[in-house]
Amino acid sequence: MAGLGDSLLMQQLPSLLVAVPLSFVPLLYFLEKVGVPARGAALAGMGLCLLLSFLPWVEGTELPISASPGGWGGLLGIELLLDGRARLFLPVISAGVFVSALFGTRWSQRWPLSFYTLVFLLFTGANGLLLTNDLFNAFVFVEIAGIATHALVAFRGDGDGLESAFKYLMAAAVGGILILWGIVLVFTATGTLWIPLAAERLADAPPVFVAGAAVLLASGIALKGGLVPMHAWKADGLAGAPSAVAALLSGPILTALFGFGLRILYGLFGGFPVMEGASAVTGGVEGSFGVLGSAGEVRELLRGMVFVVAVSSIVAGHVMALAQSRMKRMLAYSSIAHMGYIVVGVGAGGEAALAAALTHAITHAFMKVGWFFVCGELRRTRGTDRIAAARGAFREAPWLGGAAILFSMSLVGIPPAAGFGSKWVLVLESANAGAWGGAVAIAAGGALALPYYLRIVVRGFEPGRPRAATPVPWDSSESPSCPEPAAELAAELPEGAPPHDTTGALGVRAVAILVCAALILGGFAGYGLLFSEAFSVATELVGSVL
Amino acid sequence: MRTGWALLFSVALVGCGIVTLIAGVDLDTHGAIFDYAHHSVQHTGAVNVVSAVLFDYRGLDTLGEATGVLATGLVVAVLAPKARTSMLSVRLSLVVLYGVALVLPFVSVLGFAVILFGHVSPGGGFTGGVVLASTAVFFAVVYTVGGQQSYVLPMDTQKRIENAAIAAFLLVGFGGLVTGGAFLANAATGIPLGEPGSLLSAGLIPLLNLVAGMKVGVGLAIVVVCLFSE
Amino acid sequence: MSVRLTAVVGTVAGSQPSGFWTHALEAPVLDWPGVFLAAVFLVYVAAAGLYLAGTQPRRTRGWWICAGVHAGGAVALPLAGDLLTFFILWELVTLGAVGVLWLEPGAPRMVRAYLPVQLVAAAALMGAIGMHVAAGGTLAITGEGLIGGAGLALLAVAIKAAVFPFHVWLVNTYPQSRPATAVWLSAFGTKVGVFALLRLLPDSGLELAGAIVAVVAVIYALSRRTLRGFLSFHIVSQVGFMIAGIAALSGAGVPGGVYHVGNHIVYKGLLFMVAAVLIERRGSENMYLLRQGESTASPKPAQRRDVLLLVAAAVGALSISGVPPFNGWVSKSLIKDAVEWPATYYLLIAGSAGTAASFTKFIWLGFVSSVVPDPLRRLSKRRSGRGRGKDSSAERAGSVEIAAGPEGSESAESAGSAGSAGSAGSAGSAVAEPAGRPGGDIARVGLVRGLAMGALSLLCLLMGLQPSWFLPPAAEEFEATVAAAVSGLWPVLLGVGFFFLLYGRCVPALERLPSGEGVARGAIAGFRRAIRAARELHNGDLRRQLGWAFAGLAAGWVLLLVFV
Amino acid sequence: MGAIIMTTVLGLTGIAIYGLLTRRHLIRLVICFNVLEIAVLLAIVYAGFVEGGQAPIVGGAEAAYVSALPHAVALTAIVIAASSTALMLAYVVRIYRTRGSVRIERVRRWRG
Repeated sequence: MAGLGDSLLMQQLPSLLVAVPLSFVPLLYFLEKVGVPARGAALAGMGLCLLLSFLPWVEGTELPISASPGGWGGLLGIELLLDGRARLFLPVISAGVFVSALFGTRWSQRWPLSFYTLVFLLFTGANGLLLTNDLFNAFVFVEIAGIATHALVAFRGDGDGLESAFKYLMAAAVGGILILWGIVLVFTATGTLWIPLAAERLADAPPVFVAGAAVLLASGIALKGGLVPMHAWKADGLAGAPSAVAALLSGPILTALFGFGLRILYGLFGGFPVMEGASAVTGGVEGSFGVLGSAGEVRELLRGMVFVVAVSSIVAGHVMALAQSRMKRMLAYSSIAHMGYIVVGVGAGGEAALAAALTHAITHAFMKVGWFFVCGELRRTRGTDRIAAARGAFREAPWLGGAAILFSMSLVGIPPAAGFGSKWVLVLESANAGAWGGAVAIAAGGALALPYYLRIVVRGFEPGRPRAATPVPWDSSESPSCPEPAAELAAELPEGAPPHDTTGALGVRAVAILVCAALILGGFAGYGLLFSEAFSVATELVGSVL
Repeated sequence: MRTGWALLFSVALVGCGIVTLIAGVDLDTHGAIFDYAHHSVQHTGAVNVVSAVLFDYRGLDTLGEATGVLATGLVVAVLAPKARTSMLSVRLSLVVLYGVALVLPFVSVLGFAVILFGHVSPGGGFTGGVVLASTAVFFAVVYTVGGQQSYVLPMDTQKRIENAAIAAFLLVGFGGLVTGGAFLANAATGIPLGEPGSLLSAGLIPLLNLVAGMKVGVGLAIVVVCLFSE
Repeated sequence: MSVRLTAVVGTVAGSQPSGFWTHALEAPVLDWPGVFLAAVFLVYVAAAGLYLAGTQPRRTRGWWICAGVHAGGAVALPLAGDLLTFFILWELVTLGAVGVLWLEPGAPRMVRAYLPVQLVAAAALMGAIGMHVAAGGTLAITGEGLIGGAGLALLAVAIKAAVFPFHVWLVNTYPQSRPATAVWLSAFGTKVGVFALLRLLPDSGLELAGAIVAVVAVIYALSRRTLRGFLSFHIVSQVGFMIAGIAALSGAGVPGGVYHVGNHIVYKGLLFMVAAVLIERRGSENMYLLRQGESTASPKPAQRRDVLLLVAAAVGALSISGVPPFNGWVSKSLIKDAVEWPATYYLLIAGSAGTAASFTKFIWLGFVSSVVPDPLRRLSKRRSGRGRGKDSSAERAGSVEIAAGPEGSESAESAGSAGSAGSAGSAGSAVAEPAGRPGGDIARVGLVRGLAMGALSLLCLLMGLQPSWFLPPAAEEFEATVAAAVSGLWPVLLGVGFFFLLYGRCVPALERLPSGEGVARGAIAGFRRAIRAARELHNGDLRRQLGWAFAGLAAGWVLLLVFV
Repeated sequence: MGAIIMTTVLGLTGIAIYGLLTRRHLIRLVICFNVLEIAVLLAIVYAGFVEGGQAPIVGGAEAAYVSALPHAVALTAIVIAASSTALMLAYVVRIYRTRGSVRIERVRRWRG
């Protein structure tokens, strides 16, 4: 691999990471016109993108890699910046999309071209969101990812999916507008959209302006990410989505959004000042939050707000998840809680806490993706994602049960799975930083979380099947109250499309689930690796801002 | 949501906005923005600075939004049942039919003109694309008879154009990458920028304008016509 | 010496090892309490495994895996050298027990009683470790305990060790599981909690509290009707002794307390084994019906085997009561010598007396007579209370049913689990249920089970006769003097006297003791209501969802503007 | 000039938020969203405004131009908003087909 680091490929890697997934959008179309099946081509393309996303990890790569489409640089044009944070998250996004696409074979059977086109658009959006160093470009990518995602949610075309898609779209669109408002305020105050320059000029801006921009950007990201009190749409938005799409939404999209949030927080506002006691080498970070109040009380207010949001997300997420009878809704609420965990780590300040938050974001992506796959398998065999219907499912497919147990352990934070490590460090670090509420909430979160996962696992291992356990065609609606145009849809089914998927694709889905399981187990074994990387990345991130 | 609460929240947010704006009343943003107008001609050869910004400086944004339209068209086409419309089965009078027939060619030409001269005069790919889309919409509204949808172009061709436009955009991008050292590079590829103000100037911008115009025109046409046919 | 796991991984990655593992993994601590306890756990695993091997129905592979995880975590936990390992093993103990309980008949109820509190304990432990680190502590276990988060650690220990107000999970799970399963479970969980007290909070100063727990729990134990409910409360009581010993300030307290932990594992395991055999053979778990069942169901009991069982039961009873040559005497004497305050001392004496009284009851009801001796009542002859020999069995069973406290009524709920007073009573007769009733255990190989019990009995004797083999050499030598024997014996005599003279008089009062169930039920109901309210708030209205978002935005913005 | 535009922006925002929170008709929600978007677009375009500036078509003579960047950004934002709106309308139409009404009560099946 000698010389790779200086090659054009590496220099332009950020552009390629956006352009290559995008180029598969027309490519798939034309390939299908000449008879190449979309699914194979799409999986090959995703494999290529996965390879690309690992390139920054090649020995000797010098980060950050900055590329600018058009070659104009950040001031005139758009800068894409591949820094340590992006290097950490890129493979997560790519792998998440790849396994989701593997798992989504069920969807690909009906409209393979549209499905994979939208997945590639989502992929583009997520990668771009992670890489871009330009405020408005970030808005464009967040909207592309959003459009692709809720389009996928609506894909099934039945009433429940549409309701979910509509709610999702309204929330995401309003979130996008809030982000755009924040961008406008920053632009008005600084005259640039390039984040580093804006951060520089923001230091001289009126504090009221900075406060408004910070609040609007934070609210927009929180609304898209689903933090209390902006979380209410999330379970509704995910409940009607196909499992593979829900996995895409909770894995890659949330990860990219978190990456974007970090760039805004650290790149634009200089990050939270490090709290007393947090292990930080760099000392206090003086960013634009310094404009807000030199006395420090505003910062403490900001931090207090962040902790309130985080702790209430944890509590509300877990409590609501306990109350659910459907798996997807339960998992969606659990995502809210886990976003709360991550925000605690971010708010605590300090490198170790930030690194813990980063690693938790990664592990959360994989364990949530894995759980959604399990949910999808259950829905395939049982025709519904009701928890009560899972009875006996794991008895029939013990490997699925094993994977479910593993994912649950990881989400709750029980030792042999990867989720434990990040949770452990989050508790230690947030306590270390004096964020008692956050530490206690994270520690207690597991106590709230275990029962609802255990409920499914136990139900799955119980003998017997639920009543009316015949697998139903995937496009029939479960809701008797909707006069569903199922017949209408069925009439449009292309010739030869099976009413519901046969066991032929089971192997692929099993591979998808087992990949996630292996990642989670391996994540624990390789925790030193993962964590030390995250740690150094966080150091670099904080250091590069200074 | 009760009216009182809604009023409270909207008033509170507007109040925050007022405070923010009052604080920023003496901000001089314009001085801080990069002065594209005095550099774009040397940089890109385009007289229309907005086009220069859209298709050269910030080409990635444009590419992104074009794909957004593509995604929208895709979903709307999937969600909408095809070739059935109840909304457009109204019979229109002869005056309308002939009037539109008279106007449509001019509108199309206008659309192409706006696209092709986008780098030297007000207009550009988006604007022209919307004009083109409007011709398709006119056509669909007026010439749909008896619930049977009619198109300027067959749906399949429209999709092909749409995808070809994205592909062309990307090809220009990759071409810039190979020859000019940056994705979507324009002048850096060595392409002659021509004399500013002439039709064949501004390097690749006219090409991208055309591509984007096609893309937006076809994409919006698909979206609107599909929504009609619901 | 710390095991630098990351050093290996980090070299592969070409990066500096840092963070998660490096300061986390320490070499095991091989001090006396840890090694002693691990060894006793190991011996007990062998004995209980032997016992279970002689039990029908055979446990499934999943059951054994869970049981193995439970016991394995407990064996390794005393040796843990750092808090991370300690926490992981603690979790394994909990999860193994959860798995075992799930695979029992009547599982949901038991798990509901067990899991939530244990999760709270785990969370509290995690929080305590976090606060300890935040206060500047390292993750290594040094013997000085936590320097921060003592309150949370105390909560975790109290729950895990089933200290009195937190004992509900214990008395609602062990008596409900199958008899042989209780044999396995009884040894590990609570002892882990007590050991955590030693490791995390060596200076807790809970001497008096432990003694109070010992007395209160023994009073509850005296009032129990079901055999394993009775034994379970005795676990709580003995945990009180252990805590008093470990928290005692003078030197011999810690060895005494830890030795008591080891002793207790052995003799309480033995007693649970005896209880399992009794339940199986007599077909009832109601202590008052043990003799009755025998007379009708099996007219000709195998006398020789019964005698052996009696011997095992007697060894266990004598050990737990602290009668001189047995092991309980040694550890109890050590503890009593170590405590500082007279009040603690006399409370412990009272606890010993109560223990002796209740185990006299155990032997009496199990092997001698089904009637509680009540000289006062026999004199007055005014009331024909329950438990009188002249009543017909049906009447007695009925009165048992009526007077059954929370324990009895819950047993009735969990019909189908191991034999219970309620089900026997509602049947209207004291005739033993068929030996092969669902959920019960029956002997497969009597010899194997006898072997297990015999081994534990011998161990009881050995630990009592040769304490110096087990106690640390540095600790104060225990001297088996006549004075020590007398001081061990007199509370026992007091207890035996209490049983024969006063117990029958006290039973009605004892059985009216309040139980903590109401609090737990109230907490659950409150939680349910909170969840319902939260669901009401999330009513799926899009406008409400957006409204919350705008409200959050407005609140944050206004707050910020006010401060800026 | 600035005061008028800013008043318009704020007024539109207030109206849009109020409408989003109170209207029951889904199409009206879509309209409110559009009004919100238009307010932002106005603010964006105004950010590049300069008193007496010409449209940014470079002529021969040296002159003051309004900044082109906000214009380009606004164009992009418009297209994105149009995409979102089109999708919303498609969903509304579809919801009307499956649920028989476009009242907001009809999209409350997911709850709790």
